[in-house]
Amino acid sequence: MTFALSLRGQRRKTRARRIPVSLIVGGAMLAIQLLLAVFPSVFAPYAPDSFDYNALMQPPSLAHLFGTDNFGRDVLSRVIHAYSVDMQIAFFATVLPFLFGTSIGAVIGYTGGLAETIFGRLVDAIITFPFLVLVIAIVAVLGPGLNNMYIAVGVVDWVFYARLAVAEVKVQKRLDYAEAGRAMGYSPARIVFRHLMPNIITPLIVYWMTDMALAILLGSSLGYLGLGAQPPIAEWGVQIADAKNFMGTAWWMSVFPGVAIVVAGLSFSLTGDGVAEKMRTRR
Amino acid sequence: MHLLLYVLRRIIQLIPTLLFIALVVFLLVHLLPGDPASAMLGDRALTADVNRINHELGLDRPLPVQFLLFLRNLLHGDLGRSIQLHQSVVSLIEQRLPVTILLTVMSALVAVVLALPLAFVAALRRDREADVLIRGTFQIGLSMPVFYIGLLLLTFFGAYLRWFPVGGYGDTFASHLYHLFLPALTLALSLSAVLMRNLRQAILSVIGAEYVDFARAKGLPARLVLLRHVLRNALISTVTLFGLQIGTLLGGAVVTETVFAIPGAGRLMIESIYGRDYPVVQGTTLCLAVVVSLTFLLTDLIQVMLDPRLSR
Amino acid sequence: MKAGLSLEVKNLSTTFETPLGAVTAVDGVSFDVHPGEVLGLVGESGSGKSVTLRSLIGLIHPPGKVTGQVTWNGQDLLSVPPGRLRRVRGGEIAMIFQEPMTALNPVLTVGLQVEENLRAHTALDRGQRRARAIELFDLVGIPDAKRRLENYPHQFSGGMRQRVMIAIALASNPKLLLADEPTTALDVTIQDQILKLILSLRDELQMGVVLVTHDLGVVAGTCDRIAVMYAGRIVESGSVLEIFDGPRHAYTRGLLASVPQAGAERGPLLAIEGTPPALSALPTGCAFGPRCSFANDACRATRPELAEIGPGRQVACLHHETVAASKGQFA
Amino acid sequence: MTDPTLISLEDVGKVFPMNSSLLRFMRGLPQSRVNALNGVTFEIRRGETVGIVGESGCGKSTLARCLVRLHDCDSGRIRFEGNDIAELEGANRRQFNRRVQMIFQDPYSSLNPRMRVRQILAEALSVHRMRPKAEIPARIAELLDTVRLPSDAADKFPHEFSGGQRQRIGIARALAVEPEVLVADELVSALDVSVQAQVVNLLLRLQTELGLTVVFVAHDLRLVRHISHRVVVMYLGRVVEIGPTERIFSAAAHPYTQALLAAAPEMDPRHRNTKPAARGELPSPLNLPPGCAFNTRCPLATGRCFTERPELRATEYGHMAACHLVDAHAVSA
Repeated sequence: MTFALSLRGQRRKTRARRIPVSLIVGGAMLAIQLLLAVFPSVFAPYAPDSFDYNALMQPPSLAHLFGTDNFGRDVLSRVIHAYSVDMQIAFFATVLPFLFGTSIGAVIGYTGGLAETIFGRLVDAIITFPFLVLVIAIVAVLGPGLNNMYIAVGVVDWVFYARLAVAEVKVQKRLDYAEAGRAMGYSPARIVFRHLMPNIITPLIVYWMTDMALAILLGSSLGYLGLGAQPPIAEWGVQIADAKNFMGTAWWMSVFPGVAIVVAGLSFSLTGDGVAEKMRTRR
Repeated sequence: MHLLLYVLRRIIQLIPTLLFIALVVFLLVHLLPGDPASAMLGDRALTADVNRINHELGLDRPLPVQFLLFLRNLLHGDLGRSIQLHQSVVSLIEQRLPVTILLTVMSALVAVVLALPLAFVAALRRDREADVLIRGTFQIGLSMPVFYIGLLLLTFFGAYLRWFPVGGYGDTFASHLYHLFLPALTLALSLSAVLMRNLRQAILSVIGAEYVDFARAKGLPARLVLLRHVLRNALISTVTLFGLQIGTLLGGAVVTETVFAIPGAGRLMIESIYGRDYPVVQGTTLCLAVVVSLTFLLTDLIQVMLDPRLSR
Repeated sequence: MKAGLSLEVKNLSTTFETPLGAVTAVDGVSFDVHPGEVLGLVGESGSGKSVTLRSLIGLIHPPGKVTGQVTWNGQDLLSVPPGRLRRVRGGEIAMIFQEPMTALNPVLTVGLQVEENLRAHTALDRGQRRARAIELFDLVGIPDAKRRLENYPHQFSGGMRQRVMIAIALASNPKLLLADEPTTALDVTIQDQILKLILSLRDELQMGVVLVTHDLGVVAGTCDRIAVMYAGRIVESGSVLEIFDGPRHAYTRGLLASVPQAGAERGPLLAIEGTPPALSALPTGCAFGPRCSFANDACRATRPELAEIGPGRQVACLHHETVAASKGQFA
Repeated sequence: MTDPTLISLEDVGKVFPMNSSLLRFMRGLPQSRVNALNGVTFEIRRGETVGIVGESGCGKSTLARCLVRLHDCDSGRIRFEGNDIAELEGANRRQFNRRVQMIFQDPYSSLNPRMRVRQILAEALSVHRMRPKAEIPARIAELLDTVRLPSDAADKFPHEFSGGQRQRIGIARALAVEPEVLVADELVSALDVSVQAQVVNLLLRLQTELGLTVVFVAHDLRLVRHISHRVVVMYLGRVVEIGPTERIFSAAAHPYTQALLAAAPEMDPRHRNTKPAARGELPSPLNLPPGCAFNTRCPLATGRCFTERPELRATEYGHMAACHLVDAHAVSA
């Protein structure tokens, strides 16, 4: 305790400029994948859906670096085109829950009282539904497809952001700087959004990163089950579902989409860890 | 004594939760665009059939009345009939749910067995090779979708090495366990990754706690300090997390059962979705949610037993 | 009455390896503690007083390295095998902490926490251990001992918790008590009770006590001798009377003068300008130099060593005579 | 001549409900609550320093927060220049918030870690429209100079300062809006002794230069004695004694005040007593004894102390104590 205090001085100097390795690596990986997602046709050697019946289930070769699938489609091109779909899932499924959940949670946490009690009950009830089961159920009712998946995820997911925001705000609002703002006569809106928000946003951003990784897992799982992206759209889960009968004979069909999922997930987690670490050294 | 009161309180708190679950499951079907019956029967359904089904399901009455009817049926153990399988939903679930529960329990056990010692190793060897290796491996496992892990294990241990069956459930209990081993392992990997990460962090923070220093200052043997003072306190947060993860585990079970062709409630649900068999979708969703809320009760109890501060 | 033991500390240093280089939290500290005596280790946050205390019985966590000699009962505690050290810890040398709420394990009954100490250090059986635990609770003034043993730490008030911690520490009749700011978290009337308790236990058990504190009032009220620490080093030591009457180090003098005295109400206090230096960025020469009104070029060039200036009286200041002479100005 | 009374507290009470539980409700038990403040009555005069002392749980911090309306009191009223502060609305309320400022205890949490000192001060200046935009930088420099911080401090974040410097920033923030009253809650208790003195000196200087009224809440009796004109002693939510500083410290009337003074360690190693000054501990605020709240620990308590609660009574002009054993003196006003 005493020692930690005395270290404060030296952390002061080196802190700001040091960027954690995980943030650099994760960020760079994300940037590359975003490029692939935005300009897939620039990087993909073939069209994702061009059949080549002369080259069915070819193992990786110079012509087809990742081999071809059972319709003779180039696996590399499909994996690259799938970036557009899966990165889109990662972002669109989570961005609204993140923004909405965070703001509403901050307000609820600051207001407290009845709003918080009601919200608490809602959270208790919602977390009893297995997330995937609920999403599957909603998609089942609305019909398969990406848009319905976003709706299904959004209906539930904001609650987790809001819950985190409530918890963080409840800690921060008791701190003296928030009290000082109140004693100064600042408006609640100013205190919540100008004073508290910058201090609670880090864990929420970190959670958002994790959530994007989870969204990719969810998206590919639904794709695999036939409830998400619909064939012939190139999507990793769909690709693996197509490949599941050829696991032993044509490993390349499933391995490359699988690796793509893992790499995407890892880069979000790494970036999240990096953000957390960066912010930790800042305090 | 305190514990008993606590259980009572938690059971009382369960009631609104169960009501909410029922409400959500009820509303689920009413989210359907147009009327449920035509959605169930598809575009080419005859008007007469639609009307018949609407009436059979009581869908021609006002929504609140329908909900009350739904609740009444629920209390009588009636979840409706499967459109596809022509069986009562309850009997279907009775057959299928135990499979899912066995799978979940097995995978929870496997996850704990994996996570506990590895978390200790990782925490005590913090930032050294063992820690980096353990965390790295689990991080990769965490980034893999459950169905993909399943397919990999299935291909390698099932199809290639032929150590385990590639699917099914078997007839005897021993054979159940044998059939469910790979699926349980599949499900356990991501859970154990989550648990390991949390427990490692908890151990690290507890090791720095002053009461651990005090325990060492008392001259207690290292083993006692680790087990009685470090592990017990560290487990408190991990048990909470474990409870929260049960939902994820059940969700994963739905996928795993599909991958391994296990006749569980999850697979029943997915098949019913393909067949637009909404009463079954409703029923399975409801049951899985109830299972989760009961598990919460259980983990809460373990927590209270671990942490006397919670039972007041 | 058994004969007491003395603790001899020679040239104790504790260094922490950080990503930004080694930081020396305790730098060449030497002192001894005799049976039945209360030695006060006085200093502000970051002065290294708590780290010193923890270093004595090997409670420094891994990135930290401790060197020097800590002689107790004819052996060097820094080099004895772990098993032997464990027997000393809690058995012969006990330690109590600042925050009883965080120093007691929240999920175990206090009875168990007393008992495990007895189990580690005595041959008593279950029943005897329980009897001894009740006896200890009585000794430290916890009413209704039998019932209270079944309670958890959160069921006690702050003062009672501190008594529980003392009872645990005393379980095996230690001959030396290390107390790390034992009353800082307590209210003044409770602090008073706890300090009086420690003093009476000292008399009863003929224990030596090392009391780490930042509160000069506590020092005046309880210590026999004191060692003042600044930036990891002892800058002045001697009997409490000598030091309160005539501080020889500019830091000690400043510390004493910055406490408000009766009779000078609403006048400016004699403050020490500036703040204590970060351990990673110590100034050259005397660490107190930049804040010292007596400092000159000599102080900035060489670091003054702790030197004997009288029987049992040491100071590490080039100008200690000037400091002593200037005392009258502020008294 | 204006009224010397700036703030008056009339029978102020504040209750914090504890976590209510369904089970308690079902068993017909009352919901538990803590009376943090109970019938607190005294006044604060323009330009004086009032010290408020007491041990943890005595309600002194709650009182400080009620004074700046961080809490609203549940009963009684606080008047500022004769107006009930609970009824202030809109512009009047903003004026009150400006004129009565609070400085906080914890130098590590009282400043927003994500704002530079310049932003912290500019916000106070602009929200209360203290200066036109163009004059704000000059005013910030002036404020930093007032609290003796270097001018380059403006562009740093709070974590780049030491504890003492942060408290100065906190003081500068309060001074930015040119208040008349400063409520300081344990202003220096988190600081090292040598730094405490710097901040205390600053506070004393500012009070004389700016003619501030100061409410100094602290548990350190020596500090309170050093800077207060009058002292209010609190115990379990009530005022037990109030009077001029010298009276309180030389002729305390209430047994609790006497115990508090005796328990505070003296700076003279020659004066030691071996007997604790007060026995026992604070009773639970959830379960206060009837009669005088101090009766569980009071060495002098008699039958009446266990049944009847003593009211504050004047012992001589300006000195009051709430104890049955203190003789009331005839006071001519």
